[in-house]
Amino acid sequence: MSIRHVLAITRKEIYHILRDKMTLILVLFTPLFLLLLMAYALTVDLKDIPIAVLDYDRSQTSRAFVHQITAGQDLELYAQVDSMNEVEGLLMRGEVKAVLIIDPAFERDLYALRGLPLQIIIDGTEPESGGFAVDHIGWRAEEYINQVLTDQMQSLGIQIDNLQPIDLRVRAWYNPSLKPRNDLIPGLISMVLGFPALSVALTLAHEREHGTLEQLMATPVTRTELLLGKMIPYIIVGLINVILIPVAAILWFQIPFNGSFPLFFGLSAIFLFAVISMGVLVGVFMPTQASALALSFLVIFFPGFFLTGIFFPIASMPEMIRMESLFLPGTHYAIITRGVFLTGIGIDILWPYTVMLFVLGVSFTAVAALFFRKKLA
Amino acid sequence: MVISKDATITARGLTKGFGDFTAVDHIDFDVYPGEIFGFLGPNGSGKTTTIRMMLGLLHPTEGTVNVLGVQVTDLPKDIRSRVGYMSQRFSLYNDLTVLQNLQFKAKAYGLKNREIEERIQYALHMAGLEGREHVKTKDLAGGWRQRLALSASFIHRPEIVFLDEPTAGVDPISRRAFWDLLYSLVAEGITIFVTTHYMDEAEHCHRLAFIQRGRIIAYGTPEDIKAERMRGEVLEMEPSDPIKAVKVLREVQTSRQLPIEEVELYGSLVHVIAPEMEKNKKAIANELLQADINPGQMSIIAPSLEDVFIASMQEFEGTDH
Amino acid sequence: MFSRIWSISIKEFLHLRYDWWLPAFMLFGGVIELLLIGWATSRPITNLPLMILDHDQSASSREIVIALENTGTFQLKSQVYDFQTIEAALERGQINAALIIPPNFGNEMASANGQPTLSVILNGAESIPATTALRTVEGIARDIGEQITIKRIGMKPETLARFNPSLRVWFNESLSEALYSIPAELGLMMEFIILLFAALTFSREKELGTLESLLVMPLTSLEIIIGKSIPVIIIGMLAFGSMLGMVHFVFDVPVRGSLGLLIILAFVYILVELGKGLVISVVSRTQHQAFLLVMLVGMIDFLFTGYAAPVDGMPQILQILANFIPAHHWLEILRGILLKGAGFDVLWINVFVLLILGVVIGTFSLRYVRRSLN
Amino acid sequence: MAYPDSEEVSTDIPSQPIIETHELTRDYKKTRAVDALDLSIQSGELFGLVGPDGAGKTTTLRLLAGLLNITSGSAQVAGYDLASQAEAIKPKIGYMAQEFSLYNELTVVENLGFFADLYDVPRSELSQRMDRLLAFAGLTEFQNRRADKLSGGMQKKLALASTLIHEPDILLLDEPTTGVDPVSRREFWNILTDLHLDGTTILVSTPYMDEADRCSLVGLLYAGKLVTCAEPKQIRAQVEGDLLEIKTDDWQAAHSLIESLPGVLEVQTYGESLHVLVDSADERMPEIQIAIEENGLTCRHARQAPARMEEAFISLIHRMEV
Repeated sequence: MSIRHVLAITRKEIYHILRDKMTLILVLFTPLFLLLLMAYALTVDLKDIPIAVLDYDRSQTSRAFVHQITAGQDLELYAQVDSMNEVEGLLMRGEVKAVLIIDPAFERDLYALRGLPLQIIIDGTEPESGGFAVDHIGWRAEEYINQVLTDQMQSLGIQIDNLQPIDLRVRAWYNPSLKPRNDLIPGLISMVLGFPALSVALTLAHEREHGTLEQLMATPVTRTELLLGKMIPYIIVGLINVILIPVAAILWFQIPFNGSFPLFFGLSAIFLFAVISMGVLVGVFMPTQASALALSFLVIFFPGFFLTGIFFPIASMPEMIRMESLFLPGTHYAIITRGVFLTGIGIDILWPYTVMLFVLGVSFTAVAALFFRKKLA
Repeated sequence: MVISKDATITARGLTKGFGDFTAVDHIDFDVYPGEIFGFLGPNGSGKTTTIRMMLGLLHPTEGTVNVLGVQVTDLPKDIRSRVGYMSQRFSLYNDLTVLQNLQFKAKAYGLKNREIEERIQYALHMAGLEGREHVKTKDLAGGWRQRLALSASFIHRPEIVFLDEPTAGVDPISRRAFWDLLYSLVAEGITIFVTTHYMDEAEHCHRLAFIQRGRIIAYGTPEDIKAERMRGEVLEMEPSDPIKAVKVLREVQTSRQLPIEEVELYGSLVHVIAPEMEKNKKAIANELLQADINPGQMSIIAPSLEDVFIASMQEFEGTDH
Repeated sequence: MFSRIWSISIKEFLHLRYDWWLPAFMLFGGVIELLLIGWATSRPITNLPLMILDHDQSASSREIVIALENTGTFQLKSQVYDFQTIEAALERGQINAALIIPPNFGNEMASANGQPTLSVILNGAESIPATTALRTVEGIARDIGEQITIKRIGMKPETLARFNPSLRVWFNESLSEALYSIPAELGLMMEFIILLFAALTFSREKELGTLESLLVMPLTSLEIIIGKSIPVIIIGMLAFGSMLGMVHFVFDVPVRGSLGLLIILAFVYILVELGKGLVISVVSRTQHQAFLLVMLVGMIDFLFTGYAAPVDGMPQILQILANFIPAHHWLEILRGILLKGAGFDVLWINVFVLLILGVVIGTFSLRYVRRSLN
Repeated sequence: MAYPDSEEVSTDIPSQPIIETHELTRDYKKTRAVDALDLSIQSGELFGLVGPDGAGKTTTLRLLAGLLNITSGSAQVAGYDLASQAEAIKPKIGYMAQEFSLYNELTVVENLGFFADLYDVPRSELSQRMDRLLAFAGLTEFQNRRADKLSGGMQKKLALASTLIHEPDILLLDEPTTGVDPVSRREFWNILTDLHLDGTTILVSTPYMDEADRCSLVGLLYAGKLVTCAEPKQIRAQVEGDLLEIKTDDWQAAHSLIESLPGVLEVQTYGESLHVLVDSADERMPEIQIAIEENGLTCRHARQAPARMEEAFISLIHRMEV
């Protein structure tokens, strides 16, 4: 294993990237650009959710109730309707995310303490906005009941400050406001850093398609040296992003960074080694660049996005898929990024994931080297 | 600007610049129907650029070129079906078989079904690939791939064919068979514009142009060019040690002891170009004998086009810049 | 004219036959991938690891533990005796939430105007499961709270129930995640398949040097483009059909609207994406560049399908931008027809915008492709 | 670099051949590309491999470069067994593939440097060796120019230089001068001749017969078999009869006329002249000239010419096919 061979191939590969403007920009800045875009796109602070109201009661109380519900900037009264087929049309066209139907006996039952006859219909195809509307209507309803009923309750000798006697004290560690962006972005770093793996798979197929591989095979360069030489430039590209991304995340998006940067940098290098060796494995088997992309799209990119626990907790996945996600470097790295960024934990806790990444990287490269025959046919 | 009416190709002041580098520098030439027109020059002298301009693939920065009476800015479709082209870089599909490549070309050039079968057989015969139609193109040897590309460019009965180094890497027998075939095609009125590095093939051309660094330096029939450019006569000999003989005679040339213009190795033979060869012949022989090289059989021959090509290339400040 | 176009399409199909990895991955691989991802992600969030520190050890505290267990959302870790275990587990990310029941919880529950408190600690490092855990605990707290109210103020349970608004969910009765996320995943797969094949059309020929001889043939660039596009359209439709079939039978995603309309609009959408792919394939000089662009464009579009987050929650500029992304409108159409049974009368805006985008992208790509081909 | 004197080439007793094959065979998809090849090449030989297209030239070179598995038979290259020690052979050989593609985005110097690293050329000698090679190949002026900006001839010379950077004992070149103009071809072969005189063993396949003439030994491959293997002079001698070079005003008509004349063994076209093989030059030359005049053609030039490799190749191949 001669370092000089590896460095020769690395230098050639770097020239290949540097000397072609568009490739350079695409290879270097796609991860960062995507992360910025996602960070903005994933800032889920729902407000002014459009709702419609169908008020059968039309009483003074019901009108006040509707006014109180749409007062804040959470919900916006999109339309006051007076028939069910109007409701259906609005929901069908998705113009409103929820519909509040007030029962004719609303005022009467409320004051007679017989209940708060309300009905909410939400658009099941957008559960988040729907759920958001239901929660807010519920809270407003509670406030309204307390205002209206407090004195009446006293007169009946009922000591009641609210219908929810249990005092639930909630604290969210590491992400107090539970803003999804704070943990999604560290998670996305593992997905976005998968991009260089794609390029490695392509460059191997490129050499094969252009006949330069035959030339390399005639030299004493060994298979492992060739593969490592190909991997290093893209690990470097990845590491550049490993520096740029946290800077953007912390400065631009004020994502809390409680861990140590050198640790994060080191662990990211190991992750890049693992995910890029996956790219090499794909590159070794695929005859053309197109098929190399197709396979890396199916094996690296897509699973890296869905199955590594960024959007969907792995614990809730079926057993078989939980096993599969163990083979994805992204799974372990997502835990590392979140751990370093939010929880601020150190190597003493993260070492199992680091070891796992290293094992994955070494085994992928070994298999790739094994199957990368130095023979044309 | 007079465009000769019956010429298939007319180029007037044709120029193409890439940034500050002028690949083709104001060239004029005409090519007539039923003629093999040779376009010769070292690598990088503008041959391929000129062909690309005639195909409408590149737009000239100055001057014009007419193909089949149409000014070539963007070859209209109907003209293109009367033109054949074989590019220098192999441009058939490696992953398709021989037959599939030919079928695609035939259909793409809009041949009718009954014609397609006949023309494919013709092309297979021309390439000598009958019986091997189902072989993948990438599995063919270099020379065979070249012959396939060659026959593919004739499949749609073009009136004019541009061949960019058609026989590069093809063995001598098939090269000759190919040129015999070109002759039979030209007899039917097809016009052929060909570039080649085989100077013996260039002799087959009816008219030629030598191009050097984008400029035409010689133009006419092989005989005109030889007569015009070749001042001395050619002495051919088979010395015992050809390589050493060339060295010795080059020293004589540089030291101007004898008016030798050119000394060149031709395989195991040596060609010496000098004026009044009868008189200088003996002196040249003595020079070799002094360096104990036996000059072997010596005879004064008519200059071949290769002698002329090399002499004129050397004359224009050496080679390859 | 048509025979020439068809000859190019046949050639493209032959390429696919020889490089069969590509169609195999994109079609079968695509469907299997969607199956895998659908199976993994479109299911309710369940068995989140939870730790409970019960200082009270009373009947009512055990009642809460059992209630939490029955929700299925949690997977209760072994019994915990001190706060340090919880702290360590949270740090290691081994649990998503922890519940602490204070010592006198039982008595507070029993006494007339007691103030029972519960405290929940959530692992904010994973906000999505944390929010789900919070919602579930809140649900349990509200149920138990209602029982107390009934006891304390002697209100009949059914009247108390009538104080909670009754909820009805349209178009996705069981609020199954599958009906929500699968259409977006299907849209993503489809778009990547089309963009990839479209980007491949010219970039490969340019790189391998065969484009020149194609341009010399008596084919207008339009004929070349159509010839090369037909296989992509066929593959796109095949991919759409097989994936739709799979999700319908495996995840029983309903087709409540008109299938015919869906297929026609799928065809329109494919043409629009094809236009984008063609521009990518001509803009990039090498296949490497083309594929990186495909990834980039594909990811950007995916963000606007509302998969990761609803478009309404996005910043204003992005919401406006979403209107210019064909994929966004396609998802509206896809969800509209599949889940809402919406017809043309409802979806005409999206269809109209998609058509405009199609025409714009189409003319731009045609002109751009033709200009750069000559 | 001074041209060494040709006398130095050692012609002492033939030592162990540097390349030796025993019934080397390679099958490729139903066809036998190389068929039981027995080749023996001494060190310092400039061995030309010629043959019709598809005769197995490229496959042979790829086998010897260790790029293809051997179907059967065996071979020793530079003292190593090809089957088991292919990797050990590689530092000893310089291989130039038929479609040798340099790295376009690298400059001349960078391409050389790249291969120098792969072949472990000691750093101390690198710059001195590179300058010598650049001068040798006439590329000194263009050392910082990108490979794709060089002309065809210069690219081939750079490709050759890349295979020479580690001063290999053996050079395996697969049609190195295809598509190169006559002037650059001659320069290229002057370089090869100097290397040959320096003692480097060169095995080169070529479609150009004049290049085969410049080899010290020529092997003719036909359908994967080695048909003849001898010095160019001996191969040229295998041409039966004498060669007449005849120029007429219409070579096509003259071609069919002469073919039918008595004593004419073979007629080949070469440029606009005809190369006619006859049993005896003195007897047949006058007969042919008369026949040409009688048939209304003018004979502009007729002489007895030395048989060249091209004629030898064509007649040998015809003999194989008849």
